[in-house]
Parts: sequence; C-alpha cells; structure tokens
Amino acid sequence: MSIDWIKLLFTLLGLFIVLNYGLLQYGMIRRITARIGKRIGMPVYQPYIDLIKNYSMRSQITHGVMFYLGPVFRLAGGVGIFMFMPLIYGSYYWSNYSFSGDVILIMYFMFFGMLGMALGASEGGHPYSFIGISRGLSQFTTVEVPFTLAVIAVAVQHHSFSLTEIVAGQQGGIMHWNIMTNPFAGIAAMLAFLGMMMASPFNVVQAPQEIPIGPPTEYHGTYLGLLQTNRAILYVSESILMVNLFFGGATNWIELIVKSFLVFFWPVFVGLVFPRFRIDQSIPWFLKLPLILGIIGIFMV
Amino acid sequence: MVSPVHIVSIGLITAFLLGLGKKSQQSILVLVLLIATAAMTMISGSWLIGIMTGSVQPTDVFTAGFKPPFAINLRMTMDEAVLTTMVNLFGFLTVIYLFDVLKNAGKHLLSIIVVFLIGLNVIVMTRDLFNLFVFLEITSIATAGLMIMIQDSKSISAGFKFLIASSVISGILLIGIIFAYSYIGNLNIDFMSNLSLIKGGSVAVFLVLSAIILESKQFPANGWALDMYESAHPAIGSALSAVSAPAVLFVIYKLMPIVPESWHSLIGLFGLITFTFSNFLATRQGNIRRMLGYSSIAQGGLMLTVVSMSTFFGNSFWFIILGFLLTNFFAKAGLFWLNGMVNSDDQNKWGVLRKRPVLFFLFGAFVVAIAGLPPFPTFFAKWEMIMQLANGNGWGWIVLILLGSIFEISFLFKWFGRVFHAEEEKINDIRTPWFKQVPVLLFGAALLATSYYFVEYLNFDVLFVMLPLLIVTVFFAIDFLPAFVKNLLLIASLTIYGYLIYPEIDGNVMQLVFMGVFLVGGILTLIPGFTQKGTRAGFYPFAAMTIFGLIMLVNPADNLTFFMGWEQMALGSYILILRGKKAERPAQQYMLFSAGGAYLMLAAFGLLLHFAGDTFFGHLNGMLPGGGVVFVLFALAFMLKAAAIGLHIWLPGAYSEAEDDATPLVSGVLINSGVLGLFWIATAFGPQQLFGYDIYQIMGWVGAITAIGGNMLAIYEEDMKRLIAYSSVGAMGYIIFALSMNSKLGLLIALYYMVLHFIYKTMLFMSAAGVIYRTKTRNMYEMGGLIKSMPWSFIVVLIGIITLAGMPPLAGFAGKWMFYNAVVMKGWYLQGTMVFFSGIVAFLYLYKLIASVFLGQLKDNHRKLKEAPFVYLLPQFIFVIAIMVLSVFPQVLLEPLATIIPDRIPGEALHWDGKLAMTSFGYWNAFSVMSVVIVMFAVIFGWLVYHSRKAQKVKQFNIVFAAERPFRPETTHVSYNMFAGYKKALGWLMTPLATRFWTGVSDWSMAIADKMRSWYTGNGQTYAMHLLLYAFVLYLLISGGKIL
Amino acid sequence: MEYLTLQNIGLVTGFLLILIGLYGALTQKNILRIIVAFTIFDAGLNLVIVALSYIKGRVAPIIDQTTGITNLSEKFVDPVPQALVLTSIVIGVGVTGVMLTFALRMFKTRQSLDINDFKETKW
Amino acid sequence: MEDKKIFTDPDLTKRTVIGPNGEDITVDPIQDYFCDALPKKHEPKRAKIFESFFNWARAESIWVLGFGTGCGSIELYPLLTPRFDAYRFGVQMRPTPRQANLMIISGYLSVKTLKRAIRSYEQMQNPKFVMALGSCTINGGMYFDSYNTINRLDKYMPVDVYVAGCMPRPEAILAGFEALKKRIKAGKAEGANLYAENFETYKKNQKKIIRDWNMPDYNW
Amino acid sequence: MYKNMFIIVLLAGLGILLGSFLLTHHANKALPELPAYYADKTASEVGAANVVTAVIVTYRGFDTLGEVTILFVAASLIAMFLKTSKAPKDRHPRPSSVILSTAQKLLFPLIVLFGVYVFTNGHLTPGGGFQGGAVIATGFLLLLMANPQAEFKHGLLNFIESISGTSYVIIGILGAILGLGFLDNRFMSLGELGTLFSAGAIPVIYSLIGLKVGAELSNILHHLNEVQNEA
Repeated sequence: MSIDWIKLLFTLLGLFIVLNYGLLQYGMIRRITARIGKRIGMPVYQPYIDLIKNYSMRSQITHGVMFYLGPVFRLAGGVGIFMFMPLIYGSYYWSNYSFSGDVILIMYFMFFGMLGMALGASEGGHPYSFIGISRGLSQFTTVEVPFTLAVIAVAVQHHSFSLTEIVAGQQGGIMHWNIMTNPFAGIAAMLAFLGMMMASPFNVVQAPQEIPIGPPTEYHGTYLGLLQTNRAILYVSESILMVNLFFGGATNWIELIVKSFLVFFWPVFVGLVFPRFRIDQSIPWFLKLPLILGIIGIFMV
Repeated sequence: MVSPVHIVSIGLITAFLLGLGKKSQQSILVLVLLIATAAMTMISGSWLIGIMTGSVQPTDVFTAGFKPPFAINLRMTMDEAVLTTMVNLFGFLTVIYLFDVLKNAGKHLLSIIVVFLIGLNVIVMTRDLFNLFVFLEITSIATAGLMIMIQDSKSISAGFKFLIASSVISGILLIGIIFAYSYIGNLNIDFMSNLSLIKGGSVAVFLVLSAIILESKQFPANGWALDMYESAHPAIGSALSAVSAPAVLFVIYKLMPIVPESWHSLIGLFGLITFTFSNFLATRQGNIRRMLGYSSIAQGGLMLTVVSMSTFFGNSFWFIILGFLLTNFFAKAGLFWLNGMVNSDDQNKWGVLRKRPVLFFLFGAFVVAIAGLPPFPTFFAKWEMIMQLANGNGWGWIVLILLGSIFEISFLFKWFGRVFHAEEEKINDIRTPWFKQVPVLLFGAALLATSYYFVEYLNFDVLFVMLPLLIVTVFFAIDFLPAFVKNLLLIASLTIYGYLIYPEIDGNVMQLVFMGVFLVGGILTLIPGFTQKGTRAGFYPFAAMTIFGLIMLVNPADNLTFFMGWEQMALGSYILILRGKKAERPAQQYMLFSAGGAYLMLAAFGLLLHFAGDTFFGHLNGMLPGGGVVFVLFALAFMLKAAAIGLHIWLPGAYSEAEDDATPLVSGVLINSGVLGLFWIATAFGPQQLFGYDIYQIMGWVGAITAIGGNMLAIYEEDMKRLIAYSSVGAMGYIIFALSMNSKLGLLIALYYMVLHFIYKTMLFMSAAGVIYRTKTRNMYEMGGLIKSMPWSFIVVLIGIITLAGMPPLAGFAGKWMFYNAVVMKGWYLQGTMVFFSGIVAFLYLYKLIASVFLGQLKDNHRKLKEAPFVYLLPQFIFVIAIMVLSVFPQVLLEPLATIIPDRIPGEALHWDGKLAMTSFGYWNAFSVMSVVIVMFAVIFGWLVYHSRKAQKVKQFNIVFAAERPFRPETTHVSYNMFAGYKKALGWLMTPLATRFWTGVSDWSMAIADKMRSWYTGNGQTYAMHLLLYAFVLYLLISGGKIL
Repeated sequence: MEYLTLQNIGLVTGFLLILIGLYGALTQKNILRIIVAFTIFDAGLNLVIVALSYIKGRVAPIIDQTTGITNLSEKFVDPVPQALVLTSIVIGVGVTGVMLTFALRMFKTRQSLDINDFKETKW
Repeated sequence: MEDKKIFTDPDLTKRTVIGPNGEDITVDPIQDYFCDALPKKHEPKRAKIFESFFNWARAESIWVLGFGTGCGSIELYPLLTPRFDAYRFGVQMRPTPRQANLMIISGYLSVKTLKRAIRSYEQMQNPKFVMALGSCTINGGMYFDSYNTINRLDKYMPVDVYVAGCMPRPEAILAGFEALKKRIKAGKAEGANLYAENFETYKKNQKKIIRDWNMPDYNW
Repeated sequence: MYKNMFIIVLLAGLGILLGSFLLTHHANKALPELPAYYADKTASEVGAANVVTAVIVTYRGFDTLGEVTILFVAASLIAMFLKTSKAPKDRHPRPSSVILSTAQKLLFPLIVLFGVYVFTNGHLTPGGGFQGGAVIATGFLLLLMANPQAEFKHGLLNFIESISGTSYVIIGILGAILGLGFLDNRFMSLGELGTLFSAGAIPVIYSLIGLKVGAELSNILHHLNEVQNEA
C-alpha cells in the first residue's frame, strides 16, 4: 500500500482552508445575525479568538476516558466527512479520500461523531447532557428520513452513489442541477438540512435557556476547542455535501465557497425568522412535508 | 404355549377364590392377585414374543370345541397380543401401584380389578359380537366398581352417570347386535362381511358401530367420561385412559371390515373433531385429572381417526397407530400415576414433584411425549399421518390435527411450566413409596425404549442425527455431575463433533457457515457457564438438545430430519427459557408460538409432498409451480422463529426472562435457525405468487415494518435484556427484508447480516449477562456509571453498538452499504427508507443501552462492583476480534458467502477489486476507510491528550448543577423514560396491535372454550341425551338423511 | 294386515317400550324413576330379542316326544335369541342392582334423589 | 458560639447501602461523590510572547457566566441589546461555568447566594475573573449591617474589577470590561492563582459566614 | 319444557331409525344356518334335550361364563359398596304377620328345593342355572321379608359362591384339556338324551351356576337389606 503523499498534503491543505473558511463563515453569520437584530455584533475574527482562548485554558477537568474520547470522536467524525468528500469536481488532488467510499459512507459517518459526542457527554454524568442527547438523537432520526429519500432519488437519477459521478451528471449549467431536475427531492433535502444544522427552529437540542447548552455542558477548554473546530469543519462539509448533491458541485474553490456559503445561509435565514420547535413538534414535522416531498422526489425519477 | 383363554380362566379362578379370603389375610390376597396378573401378563407376553419372533403362529381359540360361527372363538394374533400384553402388564403394575390401597380395601375390590382386566382381555380377543357385548358390560360394571374405590360423593355420582351412559350405550349395542343376527344369521364378526349390503343390515351395523364409538368417549357425547376421569382414583383414571380406551378402539378396528367403506372417513372426521375440541376445551382446565381426561379423550379421538382410516393409511397404519397408542399408553398412565403420588389436582401443588428429580424428569418426558415432540413416537406418528393425509389431499383434516395439536401443546406446557415454577409446598410433602415409583419408572423406561425403537426404525443418518441424540442422552444420564464438568464436557463434545463433521460438509459453504454459527455460537455461549456453581441440574441436556437440534437443521437428509431438528431445538430452548426465574409465561408463549410455527411448517411439508414429492425442501433447485401456499406456510413458520412483526410478541419475554447466560444461546444463536429456513426457501422456491400477489413484495413490507417496529419498541424498554431482544426483532426484520429482495445482493446482505447479528447480538447479550451477573438487576435505570468498574464490558458494548448501528469503519457498515445498493437496484425505495429509518431509530436505544448502564451516575450499591468474570469476557473478546477482522477485511466473509447464492437468483453480484467492493452504483473500500479513521483518530487523540494531560480527574458529583449540587445519584441519572419526547411524538406507532391481537385471540378462544365447556352440565341425564343425539346426528350424516 | 303378525306386534311393543324407557330416563328427575325407566328399556330390548326368534307355527327348541329328533330345524323356533335374551336379562339384573346400590349411596351423601343435585363435576 | 449546632446535611452523611450480592457498602458522600483535590496554582507560560498572545485572546474573548445576584443582574441584560451591544468587545454569555471566564457579582450577596457563587466560581477554569458591581460588594452598601448579607466580597473570592454605582449603568459595566481587558493583557488578572495560593484563608472566611457548609472544600 | 319437547323429537327420530328395522325385516320362513345347525346337531353333539341350554352352556358357554362374572362383579361391587359403614343397627321394624312368618317357614325349603330342581333339569326342560338360582334367591327374599333382621351366614354363602364359581372355571379348563375346547361339555359322557345324567358336563355346570347365582343374588339382597338396617 503506497501512500500518495502529495494527495495527503493537498487534503490537509484543503482541511486547513475549510477550517479557516468555517471559522470565518461562522463569524460572518454571527455578524449578519447581529445586523438583523440591529446590533453591530462581534468581529468577524471572533471565532479565532475564542478558539485560541479555549486552547489556552490553563486548567481542565476530566470525567473519565470516554469524556476524553467524546470530542475526539466528534472531530474525527467531522474531519472524516471532509476526508471522504470530493471537493472540486475534476480534480484528482482535491477529491480527498473519496475513493474509500461513496455518499453512503458519508451519511453514515455523520453518526460517528454524534455517537462519540453522545457518549462523551454522558460520561460527564450531567443530566442535561442526557436530555440534550436524547433530544438530539430523537430529532435526528426523522431528519435523516427525507434526506435519505432525497439521496436515494439522486442516486437513482444518476445511477450512482458516487458523489463524483453525481456531480459529473450535474455539469452543464444551472438547469442540470438536481435542485432543478428533481426539485422535490432537492427541497426535501434542504428542509432536512435545516434539521441537520440544528439551527432554530430545530435547536431544542442545545436550548441554552433551558438545559444550559445540552450535551456539551461539561465541556470546556481544549475539549470545547475541539468541538468548535469540528463545528467549523462539519458545517462546511455538510454544506459542501449539499452543494455536491443538489447544486452542481464546484469546479473551483471560489465556486465551492460561494455555493456552500449560500447553502449554509439557508438554515441561518430560517433560524432567524422562526422560533424554536419543541421536540415533539419537530419530530413529526419532518415526517410530514419533507417526507412527502422526498417520496414524490423518488417517484419523480 | 398356554392358550390365551387361560388368561380368562386364571383371572376368573382368582376372582372367585378371592371371595374366600378373610379380612386378616388381605396381604396374601393382594399377593395372589399380583401373581394372577403376573401370570396373565406372562401368557399374553409369551404370545407377543412368540408371534414377534415367529416361533408361534397366530391362532384362534375355539371355545367348547366348535368352529366358529357355531361357538365363540377368541383370536390371538400380533394385534391382540400387543393389546392384551398392554392390558395385563398394566394390570400387574396397577396392583403394585395400588398396593397400599388394596391392602386396606377388602377382597371385593381385588375381584373387581381382576374382572376388569378379564373383561378388557376378552373384548380384545373375542370375535363374537354378543360375547363382545357381554364383556363390555362386565368391564362397565367393573369400571363402576373401580370408580367407587374412593367413595366420595363426586366419584359416586360420576359412577352413576357412567352407569346411565353405559346403559344407553349397551342398549344401542344390543339392538344392533340382535338385528345384525336377525339379518345375517350369526354373531361372528368374521362372517358378517355382507351384513351392510343387506337392506336394513347397515342400520344394524350402524347401531353397533355407533355404540362402540360412543363407548370410546367421542366429543361431545363424553361428559360422563370426563366426570369419571375427574373423580376416579388416579390409578383408575390411568386404567380408563391407558387400557380401556385402546381396547374399545381395537373393537372399532375389528368392526371396520363390516363397516361400509363410505363411512370410514366420516368416522375418522368425528374422531378428529374429538381430538381438536377436546384439546381445545382442555386449555381451560385447572383440574389436573379432568385435564388429563380431556387429553386422553383427545388422543382417543385421534386414534379413532387412524383406526377408522386404516385402509387409507395402508402400510403406514401400524407405524402411526403404534406411535399414538404406545405413547398414550405409557405417558398417560405415567401421568395419572404421578397424579396419584402428588395427590393433588391443583397445578400449583405439583411443585413438590421437583423434589424427586427422576420422577420430575419422567413427568417432563410424559408431557413432551403426549405433546408430540421428538424423539417420542407420537412425533413420528403425527408426521407420518400428516404426510399420508397430504398425499390424499386431506387438507381440512390436517388443519384439524394441527389445531388440536397446538391446543394440546398449550395446556400441556402450561401445566409443565406451572409445575416447573410452582412454589414448593412444605406441607404437601410428596410420598413416594417404592411400589408407587416402580410402575412409573418402568413405564418411563418403556417410553424411552419405544422412542429408541422408533428412531432406530426410521434409519436416520448416523453422524447428523443419531450421534447428536446419543450425546444428548448421555447428558441426561450424567446430569448429577457438577456444572463445570458438564460444561467442559459439552464444549468438548461440540468441538469434537465439529471436528468429526468438518470433512463431511467441507466444500459446502452454506453448511459450513451455518454449522459454524451454530457450533461456534454454542461453544462460545457456553463458556460463561463456568461461573455456575452446583450441578445446574437440567441445563446441559437441554442446551445440548438445542445446539444439536440446530445442527440437525444444517445438513438434513430429508424433511423429517429437518423437522425433527427444528422441534428438538424448540423443546430444548423452551426448557432453557423456562429455567429463568420469572419465565413461566414467556416460556409458555414461546412454546405456543414455536409450536404454531412448527405446525405451519408441518402443513407446508405436507403440501410439499403433494406438490413436489418426497424431496428435501432445500434441494428444490428453482421453481415450484403453484407453490405459493407452501412458500407462505414455510415463510410464516420461519418468520415466527425470526419474530417478524405481529409474530414477535413471544420474543422479548422469552429472551429476557431466560437465564442470563443462556440468553445468548437462545437468542443470538437460535434465532438464526429462522434465517436458515428463510434463506433456504428463498433460494429453493424461486419467486412465488399467492392470489396474484408477489409474496416477496409482501415479505419485504413485513420485513420493513418489523425492522421499524422492533427498533421502536426497543427504545422504550427499561429492561436491558428486553431492549436487546427487541433489537433482535429489528435485526430480523432487516434480514427478512433483505431476503425478500430476492437478488444476489439481497441474499448476500441477509447472510452477512445473519453472521454479523449473531456476532454482535451474542456479544451484547453476553455483556449484558456479565453486567446482570454483577448488578443482579436488569433495569437500566438502576445502573449507571459502570464504565469505571467494568471497562472491558463497556468496550464490548461500544463495539457491539457501533457495529449494530452500521457506522463506519466497523463491519456493520458493510451491511448498510450493500443494503442501499440492493434497495436502489431493486427499486424498493419506500420500504428501503423505512428500514433505513429503523436503522437510525436503533441509535436511540443503543445510546440508551450504553449510556444508562455504563455512563452517567454510578449508583451507591454498585460502588464495589468488579469487572464481569473472565469467562464472560473471553467469548466477548473473541467476538470483538472477529468484528475487527471483518471490519478491515470484509471480503474474508463476503466472498465465501457470495458463493452460496445460487446463480439463478436475479440481480447483480458484488464485485471485488482488491480491497474495493463495487456494484454498478457505488463502491467502498473498508481497508482505506479504516486506515483513514484510525490515523485521523490517533492524531486528534494525541493532540487532545497532549493538551489535557494535566486535567484534574474529578468524581461523579463534580458537575455544574445550576450552582447547586446533586443530591443522590438516582436523582441525577436521567435514564428512566429517556425518550419521553419521542414517545410523545411517535408513540402512536407503538400501539401494541400485535399484543392486542394475540391477547384477543387467546381471550376469545378461552371465552369460546368456556362457553363450549358448559355443554358438560354435570347432569347424567343430559349426558345420556348427548349420547342419543350424537348417535342420531352420526346417523343423519352417514345416511344423508335417508333411511339406510 | 300383512304386518300385523305376532312378531311385528312384539317388535313394535318392544320398540315402544324402548322409547318409553328412554323418555323416562331422559326426563325423570328422580333417580329411582330413572332406574325404573331403564328396566323398562331393558324389558323392551328383551322383548325385541324374543320377538325376533319367533317363527310362526313352530315350537320351543326343546327335544321331547312331540318333536322327535329329526328335522328339528324345521320345527323349532330360533334358539339363539332365546339364549341371548337370558344373558341380556341377567346383565340387566346386574346393572339394575348396581344402579340401585349407587342410588342408595347417593341418597346417603345428599339426602336427595334428584339427579340435578349431583353435578359437582362438570365442565 | 459554643452552643452553635453543627449543621449536618442528611444527604452528605455516611450511609450504608446493600450491594447486589447482599454485602454492605458504606458510602461517604463527600469522599465518594466529590473530588477532594485542592486547586493548584497554574504558572503562566514561560515564554512571554505566548503568554501575552494568550492573554490577548483571553481579554478579547470574555465569556461571562450568566449568574445574576442582587439587584444588579437586571443591568446586565441591556448589555446585549443593540444599544450597548457588548458583543462588539468579544463579550459573550455562557450558561455554564465550565466554559465561562468571567463571573459578575452583580450586587449584594446574601450568605445563601454566596455559597452558590463560590461553587460556581470554583467550577470555572483557570484563568477566571471576577467583576463586582455596586457598593454592596465593596462594603455592604445599604446592607452594611444586615444579618445575612456579606459586606466585602474580596474576603471570599479574588475580585479583579469593581464597578461602582448603585447600580452601575451598562455603560459603566462596559467600562469595567475595558478595565478588565487591560488588566488581563497586563497579565495582572491572576485571580485564580491567587485563590489557589490563599486557599486556606479564603476557605476560613467562607466557612465562618456559611454555617451550613454542606459541600467539599473545593468544588471542581 | 323445551327440553322435553326436544327429547320427544329426538326419540321420534330414533323411533324412525328403529322403525326402519320393521320395514326391512322379513319374518323368517326357515332358520338360518346357525340356529339350524344348533337345532339339528345339539342332540348328537351336546346331548342336551334343551337346545337353548345347549347353546347357553356349551356353544355360547363363554357368554355364560361372562354372565356369571357379571353377577359376580355386581355382587362384589354391591358388597364393597354397602359394607363400608359399620353403623349400629337401630332399626326396629314392625314384626311380620303370623301368616307371612308361618308361610315363610313352610315355603322356604320348598322354594329352595324347586330352585334345585330347576337348575338340575336345565338341560332337559325350560329352566337352568340362572332361573334356578333366581328361584332360590326368592326364597331368601321371602326369608328377609318375614324377618328383616335375619342374619345370614355370610361365610357359607361366600364359600358356596366361590367354590361353585371356581369349579365352573375348572370344569371349563377340564373341557379344554380333556375335550376339544374351553367349556367343552363333552369330556364327560353325553349319556342318553333326555335323562338327568346326560349332556356331559351341562348339568354339573348348570348346577354350579345355579348355586352361584342363588348365593350371589341372596347376597345382594342381604346387602341391600343390611343397608336398610343401617339407615
């Protein structure tokens, strides 16, 4: 087994870009949010400072081995999704390690981080962690259903689960994007994306005012730093996944960033407008409109 | 050779001479009686042996020296020899059994007993109708005399009812006989063959026949008989059941030549109705003797069917009737005798029987024998009967038999379970003098010997059937040894057995895989048994029975072997489940559902015989035109074992209430038998239709719903084992779904998942067993924080659930990945999404399982827990290693599995390009995924460890708690009803429709049985009317409303 | 008038007795009456048996001076039912005796002879 | 003081439970449930440049524990409104002390609240800062002779910044943030280390006033 | 009421069933083979003048053995059933009238004698063991009616019963050993037709039966009477 070192370098570079982009994106979104609230808001680079501060905390506590592993799982999950995702269409080096598996691998790798995080947080023994996780998992079950339907629809349409081939099939203009060729599936996926991002109205998992911040209540310092790193990478990766699936992928970094930013803006936009759902409202919600759209999407193919 | 007539003369002399005895000589009189019965037994026995060995020819005895029809003649052939030997041997043993009673009873009772025996002997032997009548009357009066052995008001009034009934019956018989004489001019059965041809003669035949049928206590004109069974002394009950009934049935057999051919099947049908309904009514019986009465009557009905259809059954007749007859004889007599020893009709009081292990074993053997499970003769007889009926298109008959059988199993095993679990009562100490034990032991031994001869007769494969049976027997014999010795022996024998059969099945990957699963699973699940102290009596024989039963399924020579293995496994596992502390009801459910499945399968085998002849169903190789019904029956049977939704309600209780270290065996290993069967039918039958519907389509939906249902139900379980059990339901749904896709990939998924499910479920159950072993509780909310004390178990569970959830990089993902490809290729998007949904739902309970138990707050009483014993961990880590290997190199398993799938299955296969798995849709490289994940994980972990190396280790209450502190671990651990929100949102999906349905079925059938039962009003007059009505209805049916 | 032979009269009477006996056995509540009904039933049976042996114009099958010893089969009525009826009568006596004994004991246990009072075993 | 009853918390007294195998297990809650380690002093990074860099980050990213005491907490909320918008200065609110750096004691502290404040303070990680609002935290203010409020906060925990006023306006609090930032950047905000170094003194003071001391000495 | 109606309907149905015999039955003009054989061959084969007796005791002797057994088992049952309680006798029936007691004393020996006559001549004249036994039992019945508290010698009755029964079976066995089959009467000389000592073992058998039946029936009567005394 020879290792393609150059590819590894490119991948790491990509990771670095995505990390920075994620942090900036987060700052930007926060700022946009502030503007909507007629505030000025934090500096765009504030996430960097937070990250540095968290990594620089002097003292830390630990609740046990799993408490350690939780953030590791979480970040590994995020990085893993990035690693298995082709970034730029047509580029060997920017396709990361997508030769290891197709979109199914990516979908299932999302669980990896979730589970690890859930276990790590539970090890802390904090009741709010349990409550938050139970809510998160509950919501996730139904979020994934329309998303899966959409993915299957796309896969059937392109006769492949390979992201590269799906992107290849969407080349040639905006009318070839899956969001246009199969709008129902696309909309179902976008609605599911709201839940995946856990933004309002689906942010009852962390619900700061109710169960401090849910699962990561006990996390601080470096642990929190890892989680923040993950958030930066994961959100971007998931946006890129959506871009690849429904918005024609990207042939260069600019396109990728623009598209993923716009995609990412969608949950932010919704979140700013809508109040929070309770868990027993959000779960059935995903089984109504998005599910129906997903089913229609599948039978559209 | 002594003439058989001397059975009578010896008996009569004894009876008359006993009248000379005095009160003080009672012991001597009993001895005389004993000698007389022994002599009678010897005479009939010598005839039996003589005829069997051929040294004596069957003979007719002419009384008064005139040839028939001028004088009465007695016949002694093989049939009569068997029956008279049974009667006399039984009489002999009854005298022994009743030794204490007879010693105090007075000489008259002794006379009555011997006259009773004489009566039965002559009934069997005589060829003269009127003589038959006389001796039937003798027997009746003697029976009435025996009835009042206990002179309480119950038995007296029951005796009177009997007298009324027998008067009516004898009246009918006498009219019949006298008119038979009037029409044909003689009284000898052998000279009457033309009787039914004469106008009016057939009415005479009918009257004679109907009287005998009534005498054989057919439903529903048998209230008097039931009251007798209930109130008579158990020894007398046993006599009624074990010898009276066969003698009367033999009379019917004798009469059959003069009965018109066209009536045979109707009589058979009436017998079968008796079988079904008596068993049905018995399900509501609490009184043991009455229940046994119902059961005896049912058996009588079944035998009546066989007897009346003797020409139909042809060559198989003797096999079938002997199977039923001997089993009923030995087992029913034994049970009644045991009843006499326990001396109670209350099921709860039977618990004292457990103080006598040998008797208890025999009790179990008797129950099992009557229920018709292998290796007892009834099992084979029933099989043969069904096969013959199927050959003759008797589908309705089969349905009746199977219905009756399931009712039979229901009440028998309810009883057995009750006895198994009843509290041992100190007051009701069991008295078992030797003379009471000897007959039971003898009959028990005889029953086993008979079974041996039946098995021997059927000529099973030595390596795959006889050797396992032998090993199981050995384990019964060495049950007194300490547990660890037996454990070691069983593991060793399994290993050696595996070594022995490996050359036999080498090259047949499918058998290798399943054999591997069953054998390795058996061995590994036995390892934790080393922690058991004491002898653990009764575990190892049944564990061996279960495992070897499974093994029989893998390489069956024919359908019978398969079915035998199936039933054997069901029986063994039933006992294993029943051994659990609160397992009485779950085990009963398990047994009922197993039996239901088994009987469906039996019906399917019958149909198969009809459609495809005598071929093993796994070797059909392709299409079976019009085999939709067969397929559905098989599929239902196997899906019962695989707990498809709606048929699953037995599973959680059964798996969770079994002993903790037996659960992995009965669940993780056993459930695969269902998969084996499903796989077999899926590959052997090809696509089938039922009423124009594609069965696979339906099965697919069933599988999908099962997957969701099982996992949904698992979410809300607070009981650790029930949770895992429900998860098994979910996994089975997944497998059923995969199988029903009927594509190469689908079958591959099913097989792969079967192996994987076996690995992780066994692992999880074992881990749970380890935890329960330490914590002594199954409720997850009573645990928490165990990761500190049981880290290794935690690792196992973690790996288990990652695999179960199908997360990359572990082996579970392979299944998920193939699943998507298969679904998309098949085009079953909706079902596929449902199954996918169930997969995500699995996260919820998996999280609950691991977090509630291992994470969170450690409870006070678990502070000093230790890690699970090494013997628990050892097999778990073997499984962990297996999972790890599979995760990195899935092709190790997937490639051989793919070779099992026949080429005719449609669809695209999985391609391998080195380590890359490919379909036309997607690709996946397990090795590279694993590498990436490991590297990534290691880097991040290193980074974190570097950063947090000085972190202060804190304890469980060092959490932020809104500026307060927690009070107790219990109040801080969020576990109970963890997914309340989910329940609120989707709880309606969990409406227990299946449970409601089955409860409804059970309630309704109980209500119907209760209603039907009230037919037996207890009034002797009403019973007499029943008799006449029965005869009249039978007449109308036979004659078709016309005068014959 | 063809049917109005002695034999048929015997048979019909016998049948009627049988039916009357059965009716009594099925409807009477008193145990003793039931037993009496059964004796009527028995009597009917026996009458039928005897009636069947009858052949018009023949004598009882006992050899004496009037019958001679030849061609007896043309002179005698059928001896077999006569033999059978004896047995039947004896059996009837035995059964009746036994039933009466039971009735005695039943009366002792319950101080009643109503058949409806003896239903402790049912269902 | 001799007749002072020693307070015992029923939840924290030793008790015996029965284990799964029937054995007796004695549970000492203070020992078994809580970590009994004492806080350590964490030296700043040797390399000045790193320390300055980190201090800059700490100063620019002040995460405030949402913990309101006294009447002053009502003044905190306007900080987040468009009018004052403390986010501009890198100030964010955190709901859990684990992630917070700054604790704002916003007014008088009753003894009962003091206990909670101490617990939350101790659960924050080093480096951590305390800002005290109003005169009540300096000398008791109008509650100077109350039987159940404390007079001087810094007897019980090291205070970095006092913001005077009764109550201080949000603008004053913003100024307080600026002051704190300067202090942090100068490397002077070593309250956590101070607390660890003088742990015994602080504890003595705390225990003197908190009679029902039903917690371990240091709440990790 | 409905039940009775139903029973009537049911019995009507059975009546029709029985009536079918009437319709199909034809009066015999000649004896069928079997009775014809009996009628013709009895004299020569069995040597009994009474063909019915020959059928009962020899041709269908096994039935008769059964009959005896039935009476025996019924008597045993009654004895077992009625003997269980040993309550003191406190019944004081009205003494029987002078006519009855005197007649009883006069008639009892005659009745017994008549009974003996009936069974010893069973092979010659109408009658036989059962009839004779029954006649004897009527004598005992008369005795009991005259003197309800009379005590029988149980031992004697039992002895007669047992011995006669046993002898009967032994004679049957002797028939098997010396003659052609069980209960064959021909192992003793058939004698001259129509005389007392003819028909081989038939008179012996019938006598034994007569004794046995007499003893049994008497026993039954006595037991029933004793229960009355208990009351």
